[in-house]
Amino acid sequence: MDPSLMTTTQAVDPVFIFIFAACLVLFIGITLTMIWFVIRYHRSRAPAPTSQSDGNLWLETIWTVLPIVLVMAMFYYGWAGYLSLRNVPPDALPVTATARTWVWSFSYANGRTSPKLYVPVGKPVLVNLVSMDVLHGFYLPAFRVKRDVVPGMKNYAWFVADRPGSYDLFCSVYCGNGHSAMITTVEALPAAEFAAWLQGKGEEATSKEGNEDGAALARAKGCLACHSLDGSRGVGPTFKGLYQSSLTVLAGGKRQTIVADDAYLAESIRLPNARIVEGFQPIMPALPDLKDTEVAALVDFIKGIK
Amino acid sequence: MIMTEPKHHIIGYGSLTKIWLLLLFLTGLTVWVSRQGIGIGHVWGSLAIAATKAGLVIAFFMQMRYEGRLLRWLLFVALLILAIFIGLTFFDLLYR
Amino acid sequence: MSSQPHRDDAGAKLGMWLFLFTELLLFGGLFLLYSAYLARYPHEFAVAGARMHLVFGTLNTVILISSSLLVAMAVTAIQKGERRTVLLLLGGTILCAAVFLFNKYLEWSAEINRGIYPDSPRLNAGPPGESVFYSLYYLTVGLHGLHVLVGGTLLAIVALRVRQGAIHAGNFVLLENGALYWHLVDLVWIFIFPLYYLIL
Amino acid sequence: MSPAAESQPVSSSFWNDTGRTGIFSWIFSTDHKRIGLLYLYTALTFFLIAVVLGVLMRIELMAPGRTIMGAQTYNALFTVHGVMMLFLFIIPGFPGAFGNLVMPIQIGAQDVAFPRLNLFSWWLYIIGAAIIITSLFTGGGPPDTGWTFYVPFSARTGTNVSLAVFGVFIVGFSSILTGLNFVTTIHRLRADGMTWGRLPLFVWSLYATAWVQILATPILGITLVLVIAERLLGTGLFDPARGGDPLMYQHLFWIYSHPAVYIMILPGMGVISDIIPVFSRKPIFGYKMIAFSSLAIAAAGSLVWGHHMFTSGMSDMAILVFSFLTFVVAIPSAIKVFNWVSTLYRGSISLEAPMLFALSFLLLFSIGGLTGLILGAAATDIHVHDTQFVVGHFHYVIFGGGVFAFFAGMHYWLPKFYGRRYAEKPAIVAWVLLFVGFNITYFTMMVLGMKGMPRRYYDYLPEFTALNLASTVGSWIMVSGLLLMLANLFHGLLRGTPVGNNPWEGATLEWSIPSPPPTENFVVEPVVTHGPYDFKGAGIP
Ligand code: HEA
Ligand code: HEA
Ligand code: HEC
Ligand code: CUA
Ligand SMILES: [Cu+2]
Repeated sequence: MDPSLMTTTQAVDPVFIFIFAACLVLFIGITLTMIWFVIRYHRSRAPAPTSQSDGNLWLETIWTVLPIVLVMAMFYYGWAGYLSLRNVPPDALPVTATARTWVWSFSYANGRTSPKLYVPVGKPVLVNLVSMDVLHGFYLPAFRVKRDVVPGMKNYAWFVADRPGSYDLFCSVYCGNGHSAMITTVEALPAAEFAAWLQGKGEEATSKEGNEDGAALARAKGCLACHSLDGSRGVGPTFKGLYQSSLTVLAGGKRQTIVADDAYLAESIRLPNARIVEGFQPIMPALPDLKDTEVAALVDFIKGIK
Repeated sequence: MIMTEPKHHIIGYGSLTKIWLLLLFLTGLTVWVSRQGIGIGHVWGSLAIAATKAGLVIAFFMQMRYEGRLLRWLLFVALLILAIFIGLTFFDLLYR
Repeated sequence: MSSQPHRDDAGAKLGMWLFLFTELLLFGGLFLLYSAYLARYPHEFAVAGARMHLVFGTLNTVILISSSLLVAMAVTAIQKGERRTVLLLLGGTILCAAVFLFNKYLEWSAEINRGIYPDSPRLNAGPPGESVFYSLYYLTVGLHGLHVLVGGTLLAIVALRVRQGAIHAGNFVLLENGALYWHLVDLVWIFIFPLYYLIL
Repeated sequence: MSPAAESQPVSSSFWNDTGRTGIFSWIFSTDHKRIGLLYLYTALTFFLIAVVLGVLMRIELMAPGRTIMGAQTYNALFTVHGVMMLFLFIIPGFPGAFGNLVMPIQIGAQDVAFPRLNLFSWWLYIIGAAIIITSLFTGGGPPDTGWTFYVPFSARTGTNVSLAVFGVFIVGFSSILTGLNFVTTIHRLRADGMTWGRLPLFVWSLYATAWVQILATPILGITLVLVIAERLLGTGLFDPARGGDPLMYQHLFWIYSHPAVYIMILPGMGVISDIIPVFSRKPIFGYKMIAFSSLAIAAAGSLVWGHHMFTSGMSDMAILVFSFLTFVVAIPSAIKVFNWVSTLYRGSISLEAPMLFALSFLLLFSIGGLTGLILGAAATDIHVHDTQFVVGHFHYVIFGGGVFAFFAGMHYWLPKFYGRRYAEKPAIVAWVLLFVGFNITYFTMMVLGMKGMPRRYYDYLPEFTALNLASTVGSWIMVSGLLLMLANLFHGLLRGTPVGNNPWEGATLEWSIPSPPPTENFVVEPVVTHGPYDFKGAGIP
């Protein structure tokens, strides 16, 4: 990568070191002084106080002014470092990160989408953050980068991976039941490999021309975050044996027993809150971006899980 | 105990009525101003008038004019804090 | 006050003012929100504001201001020892409060008939700024209405104590504090009025 | 509980007050001392419950994956833990308990300015608490939003948020009334000769606290009302789909909640400022600066709320301003710390339990505060925001600061009100356990945060296992410490050796009256002739 470019890590770590060092010095200083006083002037050694002084203008001005200077330095470095997190290099590769409860999905200029964030080594990446429902947080510890993903707001973050590898990507803002499960990885590939991946059709769903692979879709769209395939109860009812099973649902407060046929499944996906399965919260996000073909694919997929 | 009872100042009916008339006039004024189609800019105008009215109510009806220095200071502090809350928030809103 | 050495009117008044400050900041939060959204949707606010019932607004403003005058006079009257005048004035104030609330009732039902209330289909269909404006309007005015109710009740109690002679020229801090509270209700409205009825 | 009152005819003690009998002589009493004790015990109860929740959380985090509970339970746990610790323990507890118990005596008054209002505040607190507790077992179950109730999640989740929030609203109202009561008291009821320059520093800190309670809490009130409206009326004020702005909620919430963190620490700082001089037999160093810095903290503290929103998408300009102001607010705290340390210089220090807690306050609060600087600097906060680092930070300041000061206060002042004292040795053992356990528990959290483990995580990646385990073990050490401390303290207060008027040889007014004090505190109205730390003037050898 071009050496003039400073990674976000290189920008932030010095600030950490500076502030930590300053604080450490202060803290050790204070602690040692305290301990020394306590030992030296312990009642066993100093039966009576040898001073009644209740203040000293000079001392107090000194330890008012020194901290001011010190914290102002901390403030300045903190701000400078922050700016380099905000100023995106011009040639950055744009990627859109879509967060929904509780899954990430990354889409590239050419329409390729992926549950993992693939990036080329050495090339800055500009991540535009989109939330489909509540607040989420885009957090890359390895790159010291974090930005909240706020519905209705255009937030962004940038970073550059200086060596290939796989890095953690967390959701940092509490977003409900699956918050701690809302994690994936950044996969940094050498430029050539990345280019190949970008063109290739991996197992990931590409929503370019409506994808018909229900299984992949269910993973990509986050259904599986709430719906298990093995019959265990998650936030939502399991998909196992759902099709044609009869179940009790609440439609506008009224209880009714219905059979989960294609129509119902489709409806449950399109308008999740139209009919709520008894014993569950009406929290399933509607996914306006789903194409009819995709809904059909999902329904088929669910039917398949016996 | 510290008991410096501030002697009570009785405001005559007459002066109270004058204030009242003044308030009514100002009310009319804001309505009139708002009809002049100066667009959104007149928000400041109406607020200025509202502030004046509030000032009158506080000073005379609430007798702040005859209270000790302490209360005035405290009132000032409270209003200042509110102003600061709103002001600092706009550092976010205006530069987003 | 039970275990208190001797009466401390100045203290009671200080306490009341401190309480008024908290009320001020309570509404302050709503005004903060208002200013924020006004800055974001000046146009929608203007349009929505123009559709408010100016008549009701102005009428209620006059009513509140006059009621403020009446309590203020009551405070004067009690100091002059004119008990009956005090009762009349307080009665007048409470009447104003009642009329004010009645107007609110009329106004709100009018709005609701126009299909304007939080989360109404009409607002959800309309531009975002508009629904924000009306939601704020209902919350602010609703909270204010609640204060009118409380203030009215408070003054009613005060009036009762005056009749019993518990409040008199020698000890009227309760009346004073009741009056202060009522003036606050007036103060808040003085700002609500232009912000919601005169924005255009 | 009937303590002995050595130095006084028993009848004069506030314990055997005439009038109502039984429980009613407490829950309907307007005596500031009884109300203080009511606050103390209710607050401690909530503390212990919340502590148990905390320990449960630690057990869950012992190992990755499901250990003893599901994600939903865990989310409810940290929410309820946070809500109880802040809104039901430390915020009402400190002014409510020690403020009520000692402040009126320290200024030479018979009671607070509005005794009945004082009782009413306690009742509001209880009612609010009851509502919060109810919310845990009714409706959609305990709230799972975190104590910050962030929208839009809090507006959508099916759990019982509305009721819980309403409870917090009530408690906030109680807090306002307490503050109002205290400001009036300090202005109006100071004894003759009790000039502002002679106020004990604890009173100064309460005065600053009270102002924060008065001016900041209403904003929380209205914010919570808005959340309820959002849920019940669908006002959509914070719903982006309908033109709302989620960040406005965050502004409103933190406008209260940052100042609130100073409600949690200022009284603690006051306790420390009273204890250190007494156990060093030396006037506090820089009285004026400490008193003033309390006000400075209260004032500057209302200007920094934005530092909780550095990653939220708030404008960079705002981040510049709030980061700057955040560093400004650190300075008065720094001044206090330096003054406390130099009070020790050339004194005659005795390390009894209150002093040990006070000194450990210095260390723990310093660590907590200094990590606050990491959080205050824009660049570094981005990395550690919403990680376990923040959790570490605020446990150091609240628990290591506020709560340790609370413990110090219990050892220092409760003997005054019971007429008996605890045993010294067990108290010191308990302190060691608490201190050691504390650092193991929370320092590891900071390291975890630096390594990138987010907060409010029910489950975590394997690489974080070792440190989490350590932290959990630490919490167990703390548990034993706390249990030992409480057992020893209260056994001592009920059965321990009687104490005279002035066991610690303090110079403030509360030590000039019998222990336990008579109902009216001062049989003859005192006339103050010396400063709060002028031991010579108080005639102490
Ligand atoms: C008792 C409560 C308390 C106190 C006193 C403080 C004190 C401080 N806090 Fe803390 N804070 C919290 C409770 C508290 N905090 C809580 C509960 C949260 C989390 C909320 C949530 O998200 O759930 C939080 C979160 C929090 C954040 C947001 C973190 C994030 O979410 O990203 C920040 C950021 O600036 C911050 C900063 C500070 C600072 C600068 C101080 C300063 O006041 C510290 C001043 C003290 C010192 C500086 C140390 C003593 C001085 C010396 C040792 C002398 C030498 C010092 C110098 C020379 C400067 N705090
Ligand atoms: C006053 C403030 C206070 C105090 C004292 C504590 C005390 C503790 N806290 Fe607290 N904590 C908060 C305030 C506080 N906390 C807040 C505000 C949050 C944020 C919530 C949120 O994210 O929304 C939080 C979050 C929080 C988390 C992070 C959750 C997450 O982000 O995933 C954790 C994790 O371990 C934790 C642990 C603990 C533990 C183990 C204790 C324990 O105190 C540890 C010490 C234990 C003892 C000292 C004694 C134990 C005693 C007993 C068991 C007594 C027996 C019981 C009876 C007799 C009834 N707390
Ligand atoms: C936030 C968690 C969540 C996500 C993500 C989610 N669901 Fe759901 N889903 C639920 C819940 C809760 C219910 C039960 C309540 C209801 O019916 O709305 C449900 C119900 C359903 C039902 C009806 C099931 C039944 O037993 O009647 C179907 C079908 C369904 N979801 C499909 C999907 C598909 C397809 C996706 C992905 C595109 C998806 N869900 C994503 C939470 C979720
Ligand atoms: Cu998504 Cu937390
Ligand atoms: Cu803060």
